[in-house]
Amino acid sequence: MQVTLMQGLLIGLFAIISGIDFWWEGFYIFRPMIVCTITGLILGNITLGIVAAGLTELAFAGLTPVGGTQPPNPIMAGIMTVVLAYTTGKSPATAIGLALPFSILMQYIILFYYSAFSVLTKKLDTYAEKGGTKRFTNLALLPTWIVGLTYGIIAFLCVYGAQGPMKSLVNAMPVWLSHGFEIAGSILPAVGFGLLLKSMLKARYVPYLLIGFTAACFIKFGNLMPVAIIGVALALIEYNRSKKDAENEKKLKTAMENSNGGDDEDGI
Amino acid sequence: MQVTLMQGLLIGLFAIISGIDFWWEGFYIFRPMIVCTITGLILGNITLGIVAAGLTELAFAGLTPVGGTQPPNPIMAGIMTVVLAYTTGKSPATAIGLALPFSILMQYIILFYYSAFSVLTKKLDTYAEKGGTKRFTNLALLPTWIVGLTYGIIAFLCVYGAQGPMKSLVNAMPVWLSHGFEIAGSILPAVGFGLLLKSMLKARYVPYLLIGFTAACFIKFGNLMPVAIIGVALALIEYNRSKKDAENEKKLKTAMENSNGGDDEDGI
Amino acid sequence: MQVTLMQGLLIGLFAIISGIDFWWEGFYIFRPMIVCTITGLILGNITLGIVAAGLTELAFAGLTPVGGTQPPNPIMAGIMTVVLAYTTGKSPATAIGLALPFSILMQYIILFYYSAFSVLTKKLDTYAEKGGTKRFTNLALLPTWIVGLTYGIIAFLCVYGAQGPMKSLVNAMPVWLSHGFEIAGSILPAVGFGLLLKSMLKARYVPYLLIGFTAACFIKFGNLMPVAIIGVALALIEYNRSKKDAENEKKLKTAMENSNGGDDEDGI
Amino acid sequence: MESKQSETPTRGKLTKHDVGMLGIRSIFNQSAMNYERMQADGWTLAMIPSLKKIYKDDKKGLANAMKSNLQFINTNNYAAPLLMGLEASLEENGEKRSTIDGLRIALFGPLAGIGDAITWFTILPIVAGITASFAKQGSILGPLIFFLVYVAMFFARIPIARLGYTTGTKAISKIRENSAIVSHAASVLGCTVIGGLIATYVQITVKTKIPVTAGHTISIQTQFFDRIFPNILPLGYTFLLYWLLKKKNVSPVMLILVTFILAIVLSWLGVL
Amino acid sequence: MESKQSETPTRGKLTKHDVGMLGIRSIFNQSAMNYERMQADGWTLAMIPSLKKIYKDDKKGLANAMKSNLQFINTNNYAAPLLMGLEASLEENGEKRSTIDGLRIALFGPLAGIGDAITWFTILPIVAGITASFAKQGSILGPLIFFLVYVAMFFARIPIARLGYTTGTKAISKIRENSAIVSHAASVLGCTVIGGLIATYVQITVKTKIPVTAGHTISIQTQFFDRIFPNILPLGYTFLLYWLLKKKNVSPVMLILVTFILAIVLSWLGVL
Amino acid sequence: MESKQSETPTRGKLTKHDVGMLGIRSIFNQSAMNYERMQADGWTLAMIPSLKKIYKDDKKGLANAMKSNLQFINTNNYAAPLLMGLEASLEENGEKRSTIDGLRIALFGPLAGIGDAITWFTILPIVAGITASFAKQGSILGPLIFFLVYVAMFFARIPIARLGYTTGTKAISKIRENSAIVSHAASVLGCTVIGGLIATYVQITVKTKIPVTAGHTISIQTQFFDRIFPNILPLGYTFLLYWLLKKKNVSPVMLILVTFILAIVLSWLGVL
Ligand SMILES: OC[C@H]1O[C@H](O)[C@@H](O)[C@@H](O)[C@@H]1O
Ligand SMILES: OC[C@H]1O[C@H](O)[C@@H](O)[C@@H](O)[C@@H]1O
Ligand SMILES: OC[C@H]1O[C@H](O)[C@@H](O)[C@@H](O)[C@@H]1O
Repeated sequence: MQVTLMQGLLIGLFAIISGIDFWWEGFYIFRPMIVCTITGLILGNITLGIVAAGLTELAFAGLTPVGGTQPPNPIMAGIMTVVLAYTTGKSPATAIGLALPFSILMQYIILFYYSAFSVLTKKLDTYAEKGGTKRFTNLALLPTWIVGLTYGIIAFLCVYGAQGPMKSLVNAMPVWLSHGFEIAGSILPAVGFGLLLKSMLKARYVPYLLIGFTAACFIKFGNLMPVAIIGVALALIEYNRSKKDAENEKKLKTAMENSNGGDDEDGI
Repeated sequence: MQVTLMQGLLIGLFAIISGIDFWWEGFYIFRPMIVCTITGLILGNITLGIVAAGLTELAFAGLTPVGGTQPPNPIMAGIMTVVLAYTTGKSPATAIGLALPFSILMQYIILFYYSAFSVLTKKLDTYAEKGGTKRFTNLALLPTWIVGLTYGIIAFLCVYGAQGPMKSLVNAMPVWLSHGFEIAGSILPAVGFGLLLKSMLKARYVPYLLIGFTAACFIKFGNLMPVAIIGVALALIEYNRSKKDAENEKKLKTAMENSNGGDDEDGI
Repeated sequence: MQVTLMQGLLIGLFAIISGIDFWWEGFYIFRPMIVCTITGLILGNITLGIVAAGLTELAFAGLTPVGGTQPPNPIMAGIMTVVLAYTTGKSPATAIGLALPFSILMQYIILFYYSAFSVLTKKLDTYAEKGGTKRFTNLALLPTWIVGLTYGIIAFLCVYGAQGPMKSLVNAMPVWLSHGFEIAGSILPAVGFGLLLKSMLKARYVPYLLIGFTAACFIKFGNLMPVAIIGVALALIEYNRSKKDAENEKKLKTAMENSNGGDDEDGI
Repeated sequence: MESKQSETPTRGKLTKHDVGMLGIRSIFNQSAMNYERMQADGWTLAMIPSLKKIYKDDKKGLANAMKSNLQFINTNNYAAPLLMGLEASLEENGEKRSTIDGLRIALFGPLAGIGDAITWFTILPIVAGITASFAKQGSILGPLIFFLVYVAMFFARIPIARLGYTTGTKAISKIRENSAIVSHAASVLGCTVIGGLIATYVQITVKTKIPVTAGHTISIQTQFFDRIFPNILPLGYTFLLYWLLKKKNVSPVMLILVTFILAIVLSWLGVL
Repeated sequence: MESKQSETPTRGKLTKHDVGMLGIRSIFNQSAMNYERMQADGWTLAMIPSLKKIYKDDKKGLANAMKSNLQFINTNNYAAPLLMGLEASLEENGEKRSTIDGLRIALFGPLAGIGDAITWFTILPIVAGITASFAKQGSILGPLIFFLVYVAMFFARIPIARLGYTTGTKAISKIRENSAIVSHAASVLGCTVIGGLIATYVQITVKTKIPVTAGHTISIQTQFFDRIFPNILPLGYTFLLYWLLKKKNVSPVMLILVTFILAIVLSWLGVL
Repeated sequence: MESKQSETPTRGKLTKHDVGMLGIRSIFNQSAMNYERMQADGWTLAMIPSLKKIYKDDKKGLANAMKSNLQFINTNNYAAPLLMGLEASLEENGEKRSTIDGLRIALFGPLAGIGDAITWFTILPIVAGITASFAKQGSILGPLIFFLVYVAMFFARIPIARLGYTTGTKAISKIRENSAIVSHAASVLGCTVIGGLIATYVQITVKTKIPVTAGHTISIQTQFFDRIFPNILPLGYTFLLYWLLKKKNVSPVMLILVTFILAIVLSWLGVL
């Protein structure tokens, strides 16, 4: 099957919208569950879209942008999975693998933008210093429009403009390369967690990290709830304890102040 | 097989004894393990009684009166399981289901008594105020005799007096109704636990509730020992800690008192 | 197959070396993994040795000398497993069982030495009091040489000197006896743990013992890491807490000292 | 000390036998069970001989003690003798009424939680499980062992009562000081086990399946609730009841009734 | 108090509607995401109308506040409105700049950990898992439920912002006092869940097998690493990255690149 | 400080090489192992060169130190160099005898528990498990890796001793202050792992089956003990031994003998 120009344009438009949604993390229409469904709808085969939505969503379940990392792009993955299944007639499950390079291409572009947009910070500082809210707003929104446009163009090109070449490129990609990307995707969350730890981990929190890790290793369950609940319990215990400590310290301080202290040099 | 008058009377007598035992929670001869065995003995088929005892005891394992709730009655369940298996020739396993309505009937009666006996409290107050121990004793024991008698009558009627009608009533009961009772039985402990929590749960104990719940969800074991041992460990840790806190506070208080305090208004 | 005189002597020599290694717990060449391999090498069938090494090492995995206990001896077990498999042609797995009596024989001898060497302590005290480091050293090393020699002699005798009688003795041993030894081996660690607890367990550590025990009961894993990591987490939490307590107490002490205390008799 | 002596000039002393009998009498704890104040009447009944001996001719004091004991109480029946023994020792020693009543009220809840967990939810399933293995094969050993265990449990009330009494006698000053700590630790244990009880003994399983395509359905229970957290419905329902009991002052009978009706209706609808 | 009044004589007051709009505007949080200071620019953008209303004609104060908000921040996007609401209430009340900035900086890390665990690693897998069951069978219910959940999540930003705001307003003195405690408890929770995240979401599996004899091989993963501790490689790699980020000041982009190259090379070598 | 100087005017200083050699000499720790004071004699033997260098011509001090070292000690052999290094640094610094001896005595027990858990019960099973996979298929890699690991472990005694020494040198004042805290934390860890060890390494399985009817039997182990709590017999037996050792002062040899006899008799009776 072929993708028509109209279909290509519509998909490009949807890519702009969902691209901005992903950039903002707004309504989560950037997840494959929605992307695939809408793409299927545009291509006139919504059932294909929905089935692909289920499969692709699960495949991308662990691939998140936490801690400022970028996973393989879910929008391009969603779009191309449906498009490739539609054009090549392959099953959606196979199409997920074929769509991966497109997904990774977009991932790189966003990574590049993360670095590139750093150049705006100086200018924004100047505006802020002058309290120029109008110009600040315009400049701070600029990246969003750039990103949105990029999504539109890339999506249109991949879907419509370069159907033939893309197909052959996909077929030419060696297994070890795509497998490498796949692996990278499942290791990448480590960067995000490393960043989070950088801003949170102090020596006194190491025991809790160990407890969470060990609990997750040995409690077999489909989500993080059990670990989270253990964490809530431990946090509440610590909260009550610290509060009590704080009260005591206050009392102690009062006591120390009252004892009009000449020898205060011993106190810590 | 038919139940003779003599057998009916003997079962009634045993119902009085075990009924009072259940009311008092004394020797646990009210559990199906004993009730079925004795009923079997009276009916002259002790092996039937023992086999039914094993099955019914397990079926009623979780049905307890904790926190002042009333589960489906184990005595009537035990008696009727054996009697119905004996008279209808059905297997004990089937008979358990048929006995359920009798069990629930008795449950209701006890629930009614729980409410009804509230009327005695005023009178007992009066006796207590006058230190009238004799009259207090007599009145405080009255409910026991009423309950015992009720058990005897109901058991005799169900076993002997109303063999025929009971059988047809049992057969007429729709599945959804008996299934409904069954379900209610397995939800009812929640009331008991709610009552216990009402008298125990403060904000600072929430973490322990969560830990116990999560532990029980993921530790697969036939009884509550593992959770109880975790609870003991946590309680001991808290005990040692609180003791240390109390000592420190005492020291602190001494210190504050010694610092002959004019500015005490800051202390808490 | 027969063991030649030369081979017997070489095994005896190796028994001296690995015996001293076990006495000192130095290089762990006393473990069946090494003992079996070397014995196989000496007998000219290293593959047999290596295979036996894997099997015997696993069989002796839990048999350790912790807390000053003595397990069935791994050196004699290793040597005799290979020797018996070599001479009788039985499989290494069977030979492990046949080697057990030799292993237990050596265990007894070491147990005897543990008691016997107590006689040296008085003499060593005297040397120490006089600061006689030379004589102290010589005497303190004596047990090592005695033990080493014993290993050599016993090993040579069992391997070469008493091949025939040993074989018949082994065959005559009733199953319940060797099974009894086996059982004893798997209960014996309890003595070591009892000794450790004797020197560590106070009331306040009971909760941690319970947590470790329960965790190990329900976490299925091949080594103690999970429990150890939970232990590390708990120890760190307690460490941080105790440190905070100590600081507070220090402050409190300062406060109490400053309040030039006439009424100190109330303080604890 | 002097002030106490003058207050209670004639307090009697319980013998070891008296305290043992108190343990036996704890059997009366539920003799007048009712929804207004649960075991309070039976509790007082059990205490009467001890109180009489302690207060001797002090009619006023006895009446006072009886009245105070008639406050709402509901605890586990094997924990009751412990608390009774403790109370007896405090009464004997002439502690203040507020201390005695305070301690009883602080402890009955946690002791109920712990006691229920031990007796109803640990000992009973163990004994039932083991003896049922025998009984199901027709062996008399099943009911026999069961009976012997619970006879022993009954007579355990004697040493339990004595334990409560001696703890009280030996450590009255400590208890007064530590009552907050003991009740705190007991609550920690109690709440932990109640958490476990909720997960184990409350069972709600939704049967509804949503048809998605011809021949395919999706189970609300296994594919929805069980994926969020195991036993999430029991936890939720228990907390709903707790909230109704605590904040809305709904009576337990009401909740039992509603639970029954709900169960039957939902069974009829095929939801449960 | 007086000193504050004089300092900030004309602080404006936000209405309930303003705070709700602040929640909606929190959507701008990532509008200028970049590696230098992550969400700082978007964060400030979201805060602008609130700040303008609070500082009214105080141009100087507004400029000051905007500049302070332009410091590095990176938090979860559903936690952001909470923190924004909190900050707004502190600004409104004329708290010291150092208190406001200190609190924001102390909380964004823990809130990122907790928020990610809740939204990315608990809600998303639950919702994805459940709706995928529908979708895989072609039912439109799958994407529909998914969409509705996340629309609801979006509008939850409004009450979340209000929660942050009222917490701040009601409890400013408490928060100042307790900020250390709250951030401590939040870090405990955060670190526990990150421990769990590492075990669950970082996956490294060595494929290499060592041939020992003809026909027999030994797997490095299952017979070596898995016998030491489950997920030991993910833990080790995450700690390596943490160490590089914290002690060696390596940039995250660098680490992402290296991870990619490593993954591809090791895939090519057949190790991963 | 002055007072110390005058007390120990001539204390020598150990070089890095000396401390390394102390680590190597820790191999002598069990050279005269006996039931009266376990490793004490070997411990002293290992310490001799260090003590000689520290006390130089102070014959009296040396003799004193040697005698003090001859007190009962029994610790893990990889923890020994740590403790030896620590002790050496304290001796060198002229700490009070009571501080030195107190610290050694406080730490050897917890270190034994932790060290055993790490070396005997974690490293050994891991190494044995992995290398046995190779060996069972006849590969020389099995014994080879095993040997190399333990050679490395042996030489680890050098850095371990140095670690103990520098910890001591750098932190003598801290250690004196914190010794109670360190030993407390060590005991927490130690007791946790011993709890795990009991569950894992003590094995008692009752074989007796009770016949109930023709052809049907009930297993005491699986249908009785295992239903109460897993590993309840090992826990019980260990506590029995603990009690005998602690309260009844029974000697370990005695307990080993009794255990052996019991095991053989019960094997003969078919109980175990
Ligand atoms: O980890 C915190 C935070 O980091 C980035 O800013 C984004 O990926 C968010 O989705 C995430 O919540
Ligand atoms: O829950 C406490 C207590 O409640 C009721 O009084 C009875 O059902 C007892 O069996 C139970 O122990
Ligand atoms: O348990 C401490 C210690 O006890 C004995 O001394 C030896 O068996 C060592 O191997 C062990 O580490």
